Amino acid sequence: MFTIETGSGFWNPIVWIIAIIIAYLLIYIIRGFGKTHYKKGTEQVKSFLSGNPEYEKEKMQVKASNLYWGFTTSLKGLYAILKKMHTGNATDYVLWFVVILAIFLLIEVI
Amino acid sequence: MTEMSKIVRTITNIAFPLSMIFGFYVIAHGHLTPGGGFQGGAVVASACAMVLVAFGSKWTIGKIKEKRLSVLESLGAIGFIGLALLGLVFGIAFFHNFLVGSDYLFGIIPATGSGLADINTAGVLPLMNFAVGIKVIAGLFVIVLVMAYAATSYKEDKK
Amino acid sequence: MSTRTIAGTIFFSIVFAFFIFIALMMHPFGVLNESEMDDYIIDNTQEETGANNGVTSVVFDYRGFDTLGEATVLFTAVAGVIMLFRRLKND
Amino acid sequence: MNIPEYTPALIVAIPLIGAFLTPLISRVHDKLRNIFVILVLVINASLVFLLAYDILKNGIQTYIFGARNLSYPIVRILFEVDAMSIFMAIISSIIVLVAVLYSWSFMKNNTGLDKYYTLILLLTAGILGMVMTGDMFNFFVFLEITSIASCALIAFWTSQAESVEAGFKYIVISAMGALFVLFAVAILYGQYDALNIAQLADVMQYTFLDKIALVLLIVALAMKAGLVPMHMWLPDSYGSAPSTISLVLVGATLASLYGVLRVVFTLYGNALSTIANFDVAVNVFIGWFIIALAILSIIVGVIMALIQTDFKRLIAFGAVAEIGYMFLGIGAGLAAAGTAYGNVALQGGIFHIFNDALDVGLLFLVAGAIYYATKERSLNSMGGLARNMKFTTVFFIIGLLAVAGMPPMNGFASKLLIYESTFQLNPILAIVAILCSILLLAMFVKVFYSAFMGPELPKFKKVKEVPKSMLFAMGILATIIVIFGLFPEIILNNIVQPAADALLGYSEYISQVVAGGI
Amino acid sequence: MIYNIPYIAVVGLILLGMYALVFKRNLIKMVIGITLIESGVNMFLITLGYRKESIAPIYTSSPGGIMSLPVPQALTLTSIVIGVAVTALMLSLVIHIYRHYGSLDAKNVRRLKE
Repeated sequence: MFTIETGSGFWNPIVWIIAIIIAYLLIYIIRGFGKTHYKKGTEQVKSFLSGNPEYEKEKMQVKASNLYWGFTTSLKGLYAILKKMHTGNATDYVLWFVVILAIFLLIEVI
Repeated sequence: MTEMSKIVRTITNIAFPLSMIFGFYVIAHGHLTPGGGFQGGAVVASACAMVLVAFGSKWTIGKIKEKRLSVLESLGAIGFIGLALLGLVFGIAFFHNFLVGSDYLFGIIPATGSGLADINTAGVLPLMNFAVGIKVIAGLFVIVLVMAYAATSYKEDKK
Repeated sequence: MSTRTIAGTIFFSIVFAFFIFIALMMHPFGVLNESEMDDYIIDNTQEETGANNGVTSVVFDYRGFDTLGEATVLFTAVAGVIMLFRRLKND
Repeated sequence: MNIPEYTPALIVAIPLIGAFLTPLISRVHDKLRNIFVILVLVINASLVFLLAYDILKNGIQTYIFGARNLSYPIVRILFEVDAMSIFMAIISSIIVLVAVLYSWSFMKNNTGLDKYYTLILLLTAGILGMVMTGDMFNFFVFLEITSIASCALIAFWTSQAESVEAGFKYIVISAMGALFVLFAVAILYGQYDALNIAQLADVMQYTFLDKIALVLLIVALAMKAGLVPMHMWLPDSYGSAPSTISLVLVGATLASLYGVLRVVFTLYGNALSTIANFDVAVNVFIGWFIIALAILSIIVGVIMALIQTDFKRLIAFGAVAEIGYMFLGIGAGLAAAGTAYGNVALQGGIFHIFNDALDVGLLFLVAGAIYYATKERSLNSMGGLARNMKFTTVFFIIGLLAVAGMPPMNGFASKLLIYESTFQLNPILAIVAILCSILLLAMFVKVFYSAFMGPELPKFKKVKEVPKSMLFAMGILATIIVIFGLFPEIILNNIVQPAADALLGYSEYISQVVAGGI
Repeated sequence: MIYNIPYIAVVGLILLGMYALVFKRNLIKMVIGITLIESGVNMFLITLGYRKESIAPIYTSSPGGIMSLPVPQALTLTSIVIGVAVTALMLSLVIHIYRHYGSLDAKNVRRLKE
C-alpha cells in the first residue's frame, strides 16, 4: 500500500516519516544538553552589528533580486547567453521552431 | 466606421435583400447543391457587413445590439448540439441521423444515382444546416460589428 | 547581416529542401493510391444519409462531430472577441 | 455497475452545452451562472470518474458517432478511450473544477465574466476532446478549440499591455503549431486515405513521407507542450494570465504532451518497433533527441527561474523544468523501450504529469492569492506575508516541497522513478536531474524567504487572508498532493501503470477498431 | 515531376508563410504569414482529393462519371472556418497591442523578455 518498487530500490513514505520523527526527537534531546542561560527581555536578544546601530526592520529584508547573488555572478557568462536567447520577440519564437524542425528532420530522416 | 455617401447607401438598400435571399437559398439547399450552412451563413453575414460599411457602426449597433446577436448565436449552437443529442434520444447514437427513412419531415431517401433535387430528403441534415447557418450569420456578423464599433468608439474616446 | 539572419536562412533552407521533397514524393496529382474510405462514402451517401450532396453528408453526418467542433471554434472566437472588446469598469 | 456506452460522448457534450447555455443564464443572474458552471463541471468530473472506473476494469471503450452501419466504422469519427486518455481526463477535470471554484472570489470584481466562464467551459471541452478522440483530424479541431479559448483567456485583463502581448505570442505559436499538425495529418491522409489513429497505425509503412509527418507532429506538439528551446511563449503566457487561467493552461499544455505520447507510442508504435535503421532502432534516435531537449529544458528552466523577480513568471520557468522531467521520463522510456527500466521511466514520466499539474497548479493559486491580497506581482516588493496569510503560507510550503521533489510529497515518488531508471540508461542524466531538482528547491526557498519571511512591511499591515472559496480550492489541491505523497503505490498501480501499459500495448488499441473488434 | 506541380505550389505557399513569420517584423505581416500557411494547407487537402476527370461528389443532376473525394472537401471547409476564427482573434489582439504600445513592430512589442 505504501511501498513503490523502482526496479533497483524502493520508496516508502511511512518509513521516511518515522525516520524523520526519530531524527527530530534526537535533535530535541541534543538541544536539551545546551546552555539554558537565555533570558527574554534583556540585552541578550538584541542583535549585534559590530557596534553599529541597528537598521529599521523594513530595510533589513533582503530583496528577492539580491538573493543568490554569488550564484548568479559566477554564472554571468551563462546568464548573458540565456538572456540573449529570451528576446521576447515573437518572430524569434517562430525561428526556434524552424531550427528544431530542421535539426530533427536532418537527424530523423537521413 | 462612419457613414458613407448616399450612392453607396442606396445601392446597399437594393443589394442587401438580394444577397440575403441568395444566402438563405444556399442554406436551405445545402443537402442538394453545393453549399450549406457555413457557406450560406457567410453570404448573409457579408450582406450584413455591407450594411455596416455603408451605414456606419454606430447606426448599426443602434439597430441591433451585439448581446442579442450573441444570444442568437448561442441558440444556433444549442440547436445544433440539440439535434445531435436527439439522435441519441430517438436513434442509436450521438449524431445519428434519426429522421432518414422515417415518415416525418425530410424523411425520404432519394433514388440512388443521379437524379433531380428533392428538398424533402436527408433527415436532420437540412435542420442542422439551418442551425449552423443561424450560428454563422450571428457569429461572423458580431465579430465584424464588435471590431468596427470598438475602433470607432476608441477614436471618439481619444478625442 | 546579423547572426539571426544567417542562422535563419540556413535552417529555413533546410526546411525548404525537405518540403520540396515532400512535394516530389507525394503520389502524382490526380492518381490516388488509396480511396477506400471515400469510395464507401460516395457509394452510400444517398442510401445512408438521404443527401444528394456528398460533401454535406460528410460534413453533417459522417464527420458531424468535426462540424460541432468547428462551430465551437467559431463560438469560441466570437466569445473571445466580445470579451477582448468589452467595456472595462474603470473607464 | 454498468455505465451507458455513450458516456465518452457526454463527457465532451456536457461542457459544450454548458458553454452554449452560459451566456443565456448569465443574463438572469450572476450567482446562478457561477453555480451552473460549477454544477456542469461537477457532473462532468463524476462522469469522468465513472468512465475511469469502467475502463480500468473492462479495458478500452470505443464510441462511434452517428453509427448505423457498424461493419465499416472508420468512415465515422470515433472516440477511443484507453487508460492513458482517461488518466489525462481525470487530471484536467480536477484542475478545471479547482480553477472555477477559485474564480468565484478571485475574479469577482472583473467585467466580462460570462464570457470568461464560457471560455473556461469551452477550454475544458477542448482538452477532454483532445485526450479522448481516436481521430487525427478531430484531434486537430480540438487542439484549435483549446488554443483559441486559452489565447482569449490569457488576454483577459486587456488593460494590461503584457497580457495582450502574451496572448498574441501564444496565438501565433499555437496557430502555427496546429497548422503543422494539420499538414502532417494531410500527408498521412494522402497516403493511406484514413484519418483514424488505429487504422493509420495498422497500415503505417514508415515511408519517407511518414517520417516527415512524424517529425512535424512531434515538433509542433512539443512546442505546444513547452519544450526548450521552443518554450519561450510559456513563461510569457503563464506569467501574464490570471492565476486561474495559468492553472487551466497547465492542463492544456499537458494535453499537447499527451498528443506527443499518442503519436509516438500509438500512431507510430507499430512502425517504430519493427523497423531498424543503421542497426539501431529508430525509436532510439527519437528517444535520445527527446532526452537531449528534456535535459536542456530542465537546465534552462531552473537557471532562468533563479533570476526572475515576477512571482508567476518564476513559477512558469519552474513549470518548464517540470515539463523537462516528464519528457526525460518519456524519452528514456522510448530510448530503452522493451527493457524493465524503460518501463519504469515511462511510468515515472506519466506519474509526473499528474504531479506537475497539481504542484505547479497549487503554486499558481498561491501566487494568485498573494496578488488578490496585495495587488503585488514583483517579489522585490513583497515581504513578511506569512504573518497575515497563514493558510496560504502552509499551502505554499506544501507546493514548494512537492514541486522540488522533497519527500514525502508526491513529486518525490515520480522523480525517484525517473532518477533510478535514467541512471541505468546513462548516469549523467540522473545526476543532472537531481542537481536541477536541488536548484528548483533553492529557487522556491528564495520565493518563500522574500515573500513570506522577513519583517512585516508597513504597506502590508492591513493585508487579510484570502476568502474561503480560494482557500478551499487550494486546500483541495494540497490534500491531493499529500494523499498522493503518502500512498504512492495505490496511485501507481491503479492509474499510472494501466496508462503506461496502454501506451505500450498499441496492438490492443489498433485491434479495437481494425480487426472487426467492434 | 510535372504531375506534382500542385504540390509544389502548396509547399511554396507554406514556405512563403513561414518566411513572413520568421523574417518580417510587422505584426500584421505575421498574421498574413499565418493565413498563407493556412491557405497552403487547405490547398494541400483539396489537391489530395482530386481524381483525374472527376466531377464534384453531388448527385443532383450530375452528368455521371467518377467523383472526386468528398472527405478532403469537408475537412477543408472545417479548416477554413477555423482559420477565420483564428484570424479574427489575432487581429483583435493586434488592435489591442497597437493601443498599448503605439507600434506594430515586433521589436518594440516585447515587454515580456528574459
